[in-house]
Amino acid sequence: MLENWLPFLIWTLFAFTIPASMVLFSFLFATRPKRRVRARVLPFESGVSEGPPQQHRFTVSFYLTAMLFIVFDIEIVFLYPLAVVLNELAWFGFFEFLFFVAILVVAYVYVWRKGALEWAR
Amino acid sequence: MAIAPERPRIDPALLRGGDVYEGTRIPSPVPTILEVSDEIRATGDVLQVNFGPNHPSTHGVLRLIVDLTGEEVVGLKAVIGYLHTGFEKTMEQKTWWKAITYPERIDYVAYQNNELVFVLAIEKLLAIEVPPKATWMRMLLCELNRIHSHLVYLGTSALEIGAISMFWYCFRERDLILDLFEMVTGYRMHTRYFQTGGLAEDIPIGFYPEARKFVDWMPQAIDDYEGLLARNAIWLERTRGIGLLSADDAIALGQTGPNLRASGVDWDLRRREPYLFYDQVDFRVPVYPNGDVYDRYRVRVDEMRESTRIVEQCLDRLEDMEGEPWIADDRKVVLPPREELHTSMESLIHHFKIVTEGYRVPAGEIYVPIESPRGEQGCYVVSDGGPKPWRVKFRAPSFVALEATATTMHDALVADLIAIVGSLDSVMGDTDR
Amino acid sequence: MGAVEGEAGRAPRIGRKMKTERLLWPGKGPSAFERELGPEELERMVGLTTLDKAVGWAQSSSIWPDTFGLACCAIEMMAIVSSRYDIARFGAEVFRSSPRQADLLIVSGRVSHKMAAPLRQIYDQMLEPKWVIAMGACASSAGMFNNYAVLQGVDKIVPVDVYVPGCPPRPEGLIEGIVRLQERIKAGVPHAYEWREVAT
Amino acid sequence: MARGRDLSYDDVPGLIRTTEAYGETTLVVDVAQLLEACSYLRDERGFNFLADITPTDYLGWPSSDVSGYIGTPGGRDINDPMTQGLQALPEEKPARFSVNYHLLALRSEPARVRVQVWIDDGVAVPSVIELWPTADWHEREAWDMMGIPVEGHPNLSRILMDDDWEGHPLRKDYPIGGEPVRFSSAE
Repeated sequence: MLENWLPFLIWTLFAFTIPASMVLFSFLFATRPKRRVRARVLPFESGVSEGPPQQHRFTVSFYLTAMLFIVFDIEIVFLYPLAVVLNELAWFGFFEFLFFVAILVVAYVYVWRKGALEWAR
Repeated sequence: MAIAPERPRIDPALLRGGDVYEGTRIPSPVPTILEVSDEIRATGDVLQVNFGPNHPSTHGVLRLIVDLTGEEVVGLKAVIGYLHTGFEKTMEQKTWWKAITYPERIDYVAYQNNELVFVLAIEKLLAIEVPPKATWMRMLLCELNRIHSHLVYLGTSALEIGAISMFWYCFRERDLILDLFEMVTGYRMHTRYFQTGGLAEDIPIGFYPEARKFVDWMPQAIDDYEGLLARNAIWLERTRGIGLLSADDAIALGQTGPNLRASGVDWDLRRREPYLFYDQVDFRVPVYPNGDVYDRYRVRVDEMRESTRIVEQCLDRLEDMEGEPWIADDRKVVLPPREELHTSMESLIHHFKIVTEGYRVPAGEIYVPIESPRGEQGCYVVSDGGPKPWRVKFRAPSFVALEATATTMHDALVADLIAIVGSLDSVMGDTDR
Repeated sequence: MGAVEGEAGRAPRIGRKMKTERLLWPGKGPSAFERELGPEELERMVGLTTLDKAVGWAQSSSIWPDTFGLACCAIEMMAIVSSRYDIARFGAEVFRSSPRQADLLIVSGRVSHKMAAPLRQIYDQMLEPKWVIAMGACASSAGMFNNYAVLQGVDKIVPVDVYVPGCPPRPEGLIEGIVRLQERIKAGVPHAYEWREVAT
Repeated sequence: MARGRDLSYDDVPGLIRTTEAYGETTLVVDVAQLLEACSYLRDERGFNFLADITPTDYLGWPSSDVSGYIGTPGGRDINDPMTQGLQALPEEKPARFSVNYHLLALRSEPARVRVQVWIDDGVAVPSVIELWPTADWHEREAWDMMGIPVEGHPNLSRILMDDDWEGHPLRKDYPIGGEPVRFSSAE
């Protein structure tokens, strides 16, 4: 059982050590700031930032855009398992995939005609 | 208090379209500040953002205080003065001769034109007659400088909109022009080549073939730019119908140059009030009717073609002017040639007087406007008859172009804000003087 | 490159190159700092270990400038990114617009008093290790503008590492400034804010 | 209303005198009637474009003699020998400040005119924003650099200098500032 998991384990080992080493080395060799300066805490606002960042209310249109992103982009996650077993499923899998995409296209045309893609004028 | 209650009719002979929207979009109490309307303020969604002095997309140290609801710009206030260098006060302390090198740093992208406008003002006060060879060479260098200025505009504003490769295309040709400047004047920028009465030095021997090479190459380079941008869907989407400015509003806001010609008003000082020899040179004044970012781009690209043609005609005239004087020989104002100093006592006295105390300019006040790449660059000079200017004031087209930001920001998105500020092509040194 | 004169009377030592490897220009010979200080003193003074040298080499080979374009020098600063002068050969072509990601602040142009406060704030917001190049006569000493509006030299508010002369300096001049800075980093010379307080 | 090049500007309200020099006409107008003069020029005479508003400070205008190459007002006559002695005193100025409005008639036969107003320190100038909206920043700069109060301006504040800057730099009595240099030719 172990041998077909071995490549995966080696891959996980690399996936873990490389970022960890980056973080570790940058922490070890970083030059410490000489003086704590108030300006460093302020957000960068093109050179004229006054105080700490106040909380702003964001308009609802951003929420709409986020929803659209989730609808159309996260669908890819469902296609991964399909891609793995596609050759067993053969034609049935392919038509199933087409039907899945067709639903998405209907949703896309609806959203497009509704004008949700344009920024809320 | 309605702004400009009823506008005088524009002379229809000058109009080529330009009625982009009816009525006026100039904000009412303060023409240069777009106030956030009350119902938008009531929603409480307004986010104030600082396109501050150090921002990649503002050309130089311009600060825009922008009120946004989401992506839409609903309020704008331009704050300038971050590059105020006190030119006018400093020039009052220098003699006329030393003050000539200051105007180049005002509009540091069109430096030859700035220097020309100050030198023309002095010569008009002095009533000096400049030899034709010097005038032709001045025209040639100023047109090369116009191409250089439009290249810097095209390179940086296309970079801001996303067409990054345009930056490398335009700066490749810019270096060709700077090589020509370097060959003639010895330095790439701020050449200080125009002297009262003509040029500082004669034209070097190998200049004409080099300039010919540039003139032959430039049209293909402009075709490259147009090939990249003219029918590029993203560029059209980002620039067409954005930052609208009608002819009435453009004149009311004092716009000149490409910003005015893109709003359908056929007004170019080189054609309407010719200075130097612009009446003996044939060129077309590009005018486009729609008054948006795309038309300002088209006006400037066409102007590059026209300037190349003007440079070519100047070269034809200059090539058969070998051996002609390149500076006036009025000893009271122009330095005598070096070899003359060893022989004649009189020119030694002149040389001494000009170098130490500086020549004097008759008392009077004068306003000389020329067509710089950004528009009408005027120079108002007051002289008290002494060796130093009493007052020098530059009418800066970039200063006026930024006044139009509030008007052109009518229902623009944040991305359009960057395209509009880029298309107004204002140089902060010229704005803040 | 000229011999390095030792103390009076001693045979002039032929300045030999430092142990830091010269990838870019093997035949260039000792840099300005090595000529002035001589290779032994510099290494003894700074006491470079191989780790410091590695860090110094890494820092100098990818020094990211901050787009701090003020006046005419900004146009020539843009020119060093263009294809003819191409600062990418020295690893510095990535111009970061936020001070958080920039290592090098090229002050290109005249600093007016109104712009001094934002400049200082941006310098403070940059993370160590950071360097400052005063590009052009106006940044180094207010050049020809000795008047009420211009800050007489940017080292009045910000410790400067390298001054680049010229008005505006040629793109090659600015690249020479950046290369000189890289040599200082490789040679381990401390940052400006460590040994040079702000000029009053 | 004659559209052609009607050169006489005598019917401008509040006109004090007209001078012609170097091919430019300067209309000196009384400051109280500046607004009527400007609206008359704009509506009746077609000067629909304001190029520039330029304040000038004439404090210490040289009342002493000015030697050197003084020529005739029309310019210098190059061939007659220049005399070194005192030629002409620059004429006395009516007041300390002159504010010049450079107007341009943007039409097929263009015309330019300079409306000049003479005021003393502290006297306010009416704002012409209603006639030419571009005057907004020009007037703010006149206030910021020369200290000329503009009444009727909706947002009169400093534009070039810092908001808390004292003094108006372009005035003749304002020091040039900067640092004293050891070897300067400033006499």
